[in-house]
Amino acid sequence: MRNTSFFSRTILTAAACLLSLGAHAQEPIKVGVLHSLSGTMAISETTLKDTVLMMVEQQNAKGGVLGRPLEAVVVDPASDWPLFAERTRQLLSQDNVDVIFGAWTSVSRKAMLPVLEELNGLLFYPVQYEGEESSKNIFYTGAAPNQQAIPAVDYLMNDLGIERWVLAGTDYVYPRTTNRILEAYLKAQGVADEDIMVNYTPFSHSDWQSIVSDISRFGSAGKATAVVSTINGDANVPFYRELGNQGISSLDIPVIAFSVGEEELSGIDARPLVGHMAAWNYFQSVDTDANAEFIAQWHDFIGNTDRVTNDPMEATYIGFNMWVKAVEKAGTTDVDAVEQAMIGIKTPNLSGGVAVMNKNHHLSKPVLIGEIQADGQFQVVWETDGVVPGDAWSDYLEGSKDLISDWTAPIRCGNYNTVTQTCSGQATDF
Amino acid sequence: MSQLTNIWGELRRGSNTITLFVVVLFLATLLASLSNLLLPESSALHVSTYTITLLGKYLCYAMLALAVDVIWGYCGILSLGHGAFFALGGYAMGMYLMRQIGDRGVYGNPDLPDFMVFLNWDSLPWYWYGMDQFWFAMVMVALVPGLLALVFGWLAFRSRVTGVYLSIITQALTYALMLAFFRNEMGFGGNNGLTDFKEIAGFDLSADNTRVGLFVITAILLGVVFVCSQLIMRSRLGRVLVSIRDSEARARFLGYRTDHFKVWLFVYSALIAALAGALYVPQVGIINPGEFSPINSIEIVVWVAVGGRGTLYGAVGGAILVSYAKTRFTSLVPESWIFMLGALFVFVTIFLPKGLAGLLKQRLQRDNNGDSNGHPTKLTGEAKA
Amino acid sequence: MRLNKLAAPDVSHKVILYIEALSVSFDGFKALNNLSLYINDGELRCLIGANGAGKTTLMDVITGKTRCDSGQVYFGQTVDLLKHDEAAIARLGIGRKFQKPTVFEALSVAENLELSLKTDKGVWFTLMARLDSEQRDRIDAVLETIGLSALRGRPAGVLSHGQKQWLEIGMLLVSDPRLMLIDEPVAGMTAQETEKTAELLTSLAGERTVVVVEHDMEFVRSIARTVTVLHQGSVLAEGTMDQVQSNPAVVEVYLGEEP
Amino acid sequence: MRTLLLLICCFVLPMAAAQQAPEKPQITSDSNQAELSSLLLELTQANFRRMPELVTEIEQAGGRAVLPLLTALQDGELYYQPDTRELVVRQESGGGRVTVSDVFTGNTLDGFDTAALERVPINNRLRAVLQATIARILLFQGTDAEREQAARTMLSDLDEDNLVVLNEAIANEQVAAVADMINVALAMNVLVTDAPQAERLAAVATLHGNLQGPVRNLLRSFLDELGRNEQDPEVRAAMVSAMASIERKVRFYELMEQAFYGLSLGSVLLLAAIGLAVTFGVMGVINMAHGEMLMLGAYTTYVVQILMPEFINYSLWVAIPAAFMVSGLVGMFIQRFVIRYLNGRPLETLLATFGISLILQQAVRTIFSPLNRRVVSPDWMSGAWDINPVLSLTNNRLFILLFSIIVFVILLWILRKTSLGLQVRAVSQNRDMAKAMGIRTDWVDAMTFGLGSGIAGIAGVALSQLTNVGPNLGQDYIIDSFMVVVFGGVGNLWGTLVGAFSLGLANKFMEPMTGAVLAKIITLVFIILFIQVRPKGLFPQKGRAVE
Repeated sequence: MRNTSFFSRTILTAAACLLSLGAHAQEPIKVGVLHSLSGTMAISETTLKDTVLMMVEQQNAKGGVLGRPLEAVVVDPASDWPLFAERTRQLLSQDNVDVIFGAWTSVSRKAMLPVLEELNGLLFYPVQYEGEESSKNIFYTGAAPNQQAIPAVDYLMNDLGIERWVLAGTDYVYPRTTNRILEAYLKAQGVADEDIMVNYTPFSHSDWQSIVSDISRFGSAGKATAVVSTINGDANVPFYRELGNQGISSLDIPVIAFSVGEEELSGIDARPLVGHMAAWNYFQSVDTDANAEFIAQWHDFIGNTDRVTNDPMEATYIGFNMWVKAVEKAGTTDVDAVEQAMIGIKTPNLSGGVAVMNKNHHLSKPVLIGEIQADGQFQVVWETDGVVPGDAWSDYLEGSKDLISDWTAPIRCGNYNTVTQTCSGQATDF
Repeated sequence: MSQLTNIWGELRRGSNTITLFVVVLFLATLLASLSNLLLPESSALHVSTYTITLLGKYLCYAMLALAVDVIWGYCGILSLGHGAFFALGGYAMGMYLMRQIGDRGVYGNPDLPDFMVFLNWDSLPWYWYGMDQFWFAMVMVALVPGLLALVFGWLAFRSRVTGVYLSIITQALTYALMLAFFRNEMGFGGNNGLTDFKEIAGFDLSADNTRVGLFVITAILLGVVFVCSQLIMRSRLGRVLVSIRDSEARARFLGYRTDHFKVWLFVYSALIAALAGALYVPQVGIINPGEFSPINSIEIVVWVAVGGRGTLYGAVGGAILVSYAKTRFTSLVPESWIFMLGALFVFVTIFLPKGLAGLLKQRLQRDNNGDSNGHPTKLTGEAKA
Repeated sequence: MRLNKLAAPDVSHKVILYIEALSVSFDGFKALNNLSLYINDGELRCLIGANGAGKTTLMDVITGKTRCDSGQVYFGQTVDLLKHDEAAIARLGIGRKFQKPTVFEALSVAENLELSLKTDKGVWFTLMARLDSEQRDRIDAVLETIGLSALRGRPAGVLSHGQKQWLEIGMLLVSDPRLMLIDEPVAGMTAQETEKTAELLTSLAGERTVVVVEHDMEFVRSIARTVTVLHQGSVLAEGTMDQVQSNPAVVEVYLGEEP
Repeated sequence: MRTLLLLICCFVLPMAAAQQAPEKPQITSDSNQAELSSLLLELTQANFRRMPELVTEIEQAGGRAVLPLLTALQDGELYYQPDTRELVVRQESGGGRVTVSDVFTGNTLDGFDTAALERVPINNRLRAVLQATIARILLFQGTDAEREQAARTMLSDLDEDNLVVLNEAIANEQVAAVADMINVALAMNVLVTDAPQAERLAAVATLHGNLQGPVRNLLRSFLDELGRNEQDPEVRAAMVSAMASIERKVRFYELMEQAFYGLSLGSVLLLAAIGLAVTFGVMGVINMAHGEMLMLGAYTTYVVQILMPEFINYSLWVAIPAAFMVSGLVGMFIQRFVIRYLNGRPLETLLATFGISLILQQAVRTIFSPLNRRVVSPDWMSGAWDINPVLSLTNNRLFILLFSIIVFVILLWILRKTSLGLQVRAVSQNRDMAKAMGIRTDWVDAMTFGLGSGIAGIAGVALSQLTNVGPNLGQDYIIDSFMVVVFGGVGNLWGTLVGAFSLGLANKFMEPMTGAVLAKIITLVFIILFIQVRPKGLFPQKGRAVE
C-alpha cells in the first residue's frame, strides 16, 4: 500500500507544481472536487467539475487565498454511491484536502455524510435537494424545497389560476419529499384530494404514453390544471416529446419543472416545449453584468461558446466565493473555524442580488420562474421580491415541522426540536 | 469420526494451495491491522484506516468472486445475477444497522428509520420486525438469499435451463429486483438505500478499532469460505460438479441427479455472496439498489475471468487485482478506465481463457516438467452451452 | 433419491427389457415406428441397421433421454422406464456407452471411474464420500482390464480416441450394471483392440445383459448370438447372424448396400 | 455519401422553398390607423401585466386585420427594431436562414440588422388571451379546419363576446362540420341559461354522445349534486342518457387507446430486439453490445441532422441507410476481430461483447460528450392523428409501428428469399455441412452479424425519435431485447414478433392497475417463470439439430 500512496502522491505533487508555477512557493490549499466523471451522472456532474476548476484558476490568478495558491484534487466517484464515501475518505485522509466541492444526487451526499462527520471535512453541495438534512460539515448552496417548489406553486395558483395539480416525479427521495411537502401545502391552501394526482416513474422511464394520456384526461375536467414535474434527467426528453405529440401545450396543461435546466434542454429540441416552465434560483438568460461576465469566463474556460450555464453552476460559484471569503475571514482553512466564519457571509449572486449563508447552512436565494424558449433558454416571467432563506426542515411535514437547524451557539444543532428543546440523535461533535 | 479424518486427510493432501493461501491472507491481515493500530500515523509504515477499509472492501469482492467461481468455474453455470444475492445479504445487514441507529436519527424516532419518517410511514413494515436483533438479522442474511437461490435454482435447473438462457434469466432476476428496490413503496429506502449507520453490535462504526475488527473478520471468513470451497471441490462432489460442467448429460447417465447438485451448489454460492454482502455494508457504509444493477454482476464475472475460473485463488486474486486497478485508474485517468475495462474483457476472453491463474499454472508446469515427454495439457473444460 | 437401493429387476420371465409398440417422431419424421423388442436376461444382442434406422433413438428412449410418443418400455416385469429420468434409470442398473466417446476430460482416468462406481449418488453422500478398499480394488481391476493402469492419473482429455473408448467401457464396467447399452464400441479401434473388445463383451454376457449397436459387420459376426435388424424405426428381422444375412428383406435394404 | 447528399439537396430544395411561401394577409380599410399605431408602439414597451389588455385593445382597434400580427406574436416571431420601435416578423428557417417581413403585408423587408432586432416577449397568460382572440377572428377568416378548431376552442370559454361571435358565425356558416361545432357550443349555452324545457331537451339531444371534453364536463356538472344539479326530472333523464352514451364511447376508445399504446411499446421492443433475433437466434451469438448498435444508429441520426440542417424533414430517410451502414460495419468489425475467435463459446462471447459495449459507450462519450444530443423530429412525425376528442394516435408512434413491421417483413424476406438468407439458414442449421458444400461460412457469419447489427442501427434511428440520444441509450434496451428474443423463442423471427407485441400489450394493460414499474417487474418475473416451463420460448425451433 505504501507504494501506491507514494505513486498517487507523486502525480499530485507534479500536478501541484504545474499549477503553482510562478505563483507562490507556499504550500497550496487543497480543494477536493468530487463529481462523477464517468457513469450515468457524468452527464450533469462533469460541468460542475469544470466550474470548480475554473473558479480555482481564477482565484489563483487573483493570488490565491491567504497568500497560498489553490490546488484542485479531482477524483472520480464514477456515479457509484459507495464510491462517493470511499473517495471522500480518500480526499480527507489521504490527500488531506481542506474543502470538497461535490456530489449531485441526494444519495451520493447521504453516502458522504457519515465520512464527512467522522473525519470532520467540509462539503459544498451545489444542487437543489429535498431538504430534511443539516450537517455541521455540509453547506447547501442549492435550493431547499421552500426556495423552489413552494414559490412555483404559489405562482401557478395565483398568477395562472391553477386548480388541479399533477405531481409527477421520478421515484426517488427528492421528488417524494418535495411532493409530500407540496401535497401538504396544497391541502393547506384548500385544494381537494381529488384535485391532486401523484405519479412516480422509475429512472430513465421512456414510455410515457399512458401517463401523459392519464394527465391529459385528468386535465380535461374543466379546471385549470398544471403538472409539477420533479422528473429527473433522462426521463424528461421522452416525457416532453410525448406531451408535444399528444398535443398538450403549455396553454392546455403547463408543466413546471424543478430538474430541467439549460443543460438538460441543450439535449432536447425545445420547440415543442415553448411555454412550459421551470423554477430555479438562476437562469442563464438573467440580464446582469455579473452574469454576463460569468458566462464569458465560462465560454473562455471551456473553449466553446455553445455551452450553457445553469443553476447548480451558480450555486457552485456562490459556494466557492463564500468559502474563499470565509477562509480569509477566519485566517485559516481549519474546518471548525471556517464553518463558523461561513455563517453570515454574503457574496453577490449572478441574478443581481446578494446571497447570504444562514445559520442552518442554507442560502438565501431569489426564486425565478422561467418559460422555456425555442432556443432552449428561459425567459423569466416571475421572480420573488427579495431573497428567500432556505429552510432545512419543512414546515409542512409531520416529522420535521418542529425541527430547526442552527449552527451558532448556543444551539449548535442541525435538528433542534423547538418543542422538546433538544437536539435529537445526531452527534454534534461538541 | 471417519469423516473427520477424511477432511483432515483432504486438508493434508491439498495442503499446498490451501496452506499458502491461508498463510498469505493471515499474514497480510495481521500486518495491515497491527500497523494501523500500533504504529503512529506519522510512521512511514502506518496503514491508514482508509486503506484498511479499502482492503476490507476488496476482500468482500474476493469472497463474491469466489461465489461466482464456484458455480461458473467448477460447474459451468454462468450467473449474471449474483449481485442480487450480494445485495440481499447487504440489505439484511443494512436493515440491522439501520435499526441500531434507534432514536439517534435526525427525527429522533426510536422505531422508524429516518427515511420512513419523512416519507410518512406511520409504523414499521412487518418485514423490518426482528431486524434489530443481531442474531435474527444474521439468520436473514443467509435465509433470504438462500431461499431465493433455492427457489430460482430449483425452477431453473429442474427444467434444464442452461447456458446462455440461464445467464439471461439470472440477469433478468437481478434487474427485476433492482427495479423493485428502487420503488420507495418497498420500504427499503428507494434509491437512497440505507446509510448513515452508527454502530454494529455495540461497536462504534467510525472507530478505527471497529474498522480493523471488521476487516479481520472479513479476512477470517474469506479464509474459511476458501478452505470450505477448496475441500468441496476436492471431494467427490467437486468431481461430480466438474463432470456436470463438461458433460451434464453424461453425468446424468451415470446416475447423478445433476439438478440436485446444481441447486445445492447454487444455494451454497448464493450464501457466500450474501455473506460477502453482509460484510461489505458496514465497511462501505451504504447499501442501495445500485448493487442489483446487472452491470455490477457482470463485473464480478470479469474478476473471475481475469483471475482464472476453475481456480479459487484465481478468482480471489482477480477480484482484488481488478478492484485495485479500478481504484487506481478511476483516480488517475477517469475517462480511460472504461476503455481499459472493456479491453480487459475482450483480451482475457480471447487470449487468456484460463485467466492469470491459468497462465501461472502453465508456467509452473513448464518449469516442473519441462523435459518430460508427457502429453501437452490441452485447455479443457470450456463451459458448454 | 435412493433408487439404487431398489431390488434388482424382476426377471422371472427371463426377459429383462420389454419394448412394445414404441413410436417417436421428430417434426413429423418417424424415428421409431411401432417398434417392439424383447431382450432376455444375460443375453448379448446386436442391433444393426442403416443410418436413421432408429438405433440411437431407441437407446435414447430406454435411457430416458428422449420421450416417446407412444409405447411401453419395461425393465424386468415391474419397472416402467418411461416414468423415470436418466439418473433414475442409470441407478436402476442400466449403463450406456455413447457413440461418440464422452468421458470427463478435465478429470483423471481414475476419477472418471470413481464417479461411475455403483454407490449412493446423492449430493450429501458425494460430499463426504471416500473410496473404501473394495472400491479401490475394483477400480484397479477395471483399469487393468481396459489397459489404462499406467495412465490412471492422467486427465482423460489427453487420451487417444481408442483409449477414450476403453475408458468409457471401463466406466460402464465399474458401475456394475444389469443392462449395458453399447453404441459402436469399436469405432476408431485397431484390429487388436477390436478383438479384445469382442472378447470382453462376450465374457460379460451371461451375468449381465449386453445390447450392442455396431456397424462393423465382422465385429458383429464375432460376438453376436442374436442380431436384430432395424429399418425405418421398426424391427425388420431378428435371428442369428446367418439367418439375418439370408433374409431377403435385409439383404435388400441393408446388407446389400454395405457389403 | 457526399453525392447522395447533393442529390437529395437538388431534389428537396424546391419543395422546401414552396413550403416557405408567405400567406397573404388582408388589409381592411375600417381600421382605426392612428389608435392602432399607438397601441402597436405600446406593444414594444408593455410589461406582462399590461399585455393581455393591450391585445384586446388592438383587436378592438384593428379588427380582424390584426390577425397576422397576433399570429406572429403567438408564434414568438414578432420583433421590433430597438430605435424606431417598428414591428416586423422575423422568421427563422432551418439552417439559420432569417427572413424579416412586414407585419401586415408579409412582404420581405431588407436592410434590417437581424441580430439587433428585439423580440416582443410573451408568456403563457398572453398566449391564452391570444388563442381566444385569434379564435374569434379565425371563426370568420380561417379555413374549414381552422374554423372548426376555433369553435372548439370556444367550447370551454362561452362568455358573452364569444356567444356574439358564434351567433354571427352560424348565420353564414356553410360547412356542416363547423356548423355542428358551433351548434354544440350554442346548445351548451342553452343549458346554462334559463331556457324553456323544450329548448333544453333539444340542447341535450344535440349533445348526445358528443365526445368533446367541455360537453362532458358540463353534463357531469348538471348531474352532480354539488354542481349545477339539474332539477327538471325530464331534462335530467335525458342528460343521464346522453352522459351514458358518452361514457360508453369513451370507455371503448380508451380501450382502443390502450391497445395502441401496447402495440406501440411492442413495436419499440420489436425494433430493439429484431437485430438480436438475427445474431442470437440465427447465429447463436450473444451480443451484449447489441444495445450499442442501437445507440450508434441514434447517433448517426444526430450526425446526419448536423450535416443537413436545412432538410431536417428528410434527414431520417438519409439516416436510415446511413445507420444501417454504420452499425452494420461496426458489427462486422466486431465479428471479424473478436467473435470469430470465440466460435462455439457463447458465454465467452457474452463477456467479450460486453467489453466491447463498454468501449463503444465510452467512445461515444469521448467523441460526443456525455450530454444527450439533440435530435429533431421532422414535422411529419410530430403531432397526432386526432380520430376524435378522446382518441388520438401520435404520429411518431404510428410511424414507428408501421416502420417496425416493414423492417420485420424486409428481414423475413432477406432470410427467406435471398441467397444470403439461404446460406445463413444453412450455416445456422449445420455449419460443417454448409462448409462442406462450399459455403464460405466465415463470410456468412460476418454478413449475418452485419445484418443483425445494421438492423439494430435502423432501430436506433427510430428510437432517436422517442427518447434520449445519449451514451446510455443501449443499456436501457438490452435487457428488454434479450427478454423478447428468449420469450419468443430463439431462432424464430415470428416468435420475436409475437413476443414483442404481447409483452408490449401486457405491459400497457397492466400499467393502469399497477403502475409502470410494477408492470415491468411482473413482466420480468413472468418471463423468468415462463422460461422454466418452456425453456425454448414461445415458438421453439424443432428437431434434433437444436440439441
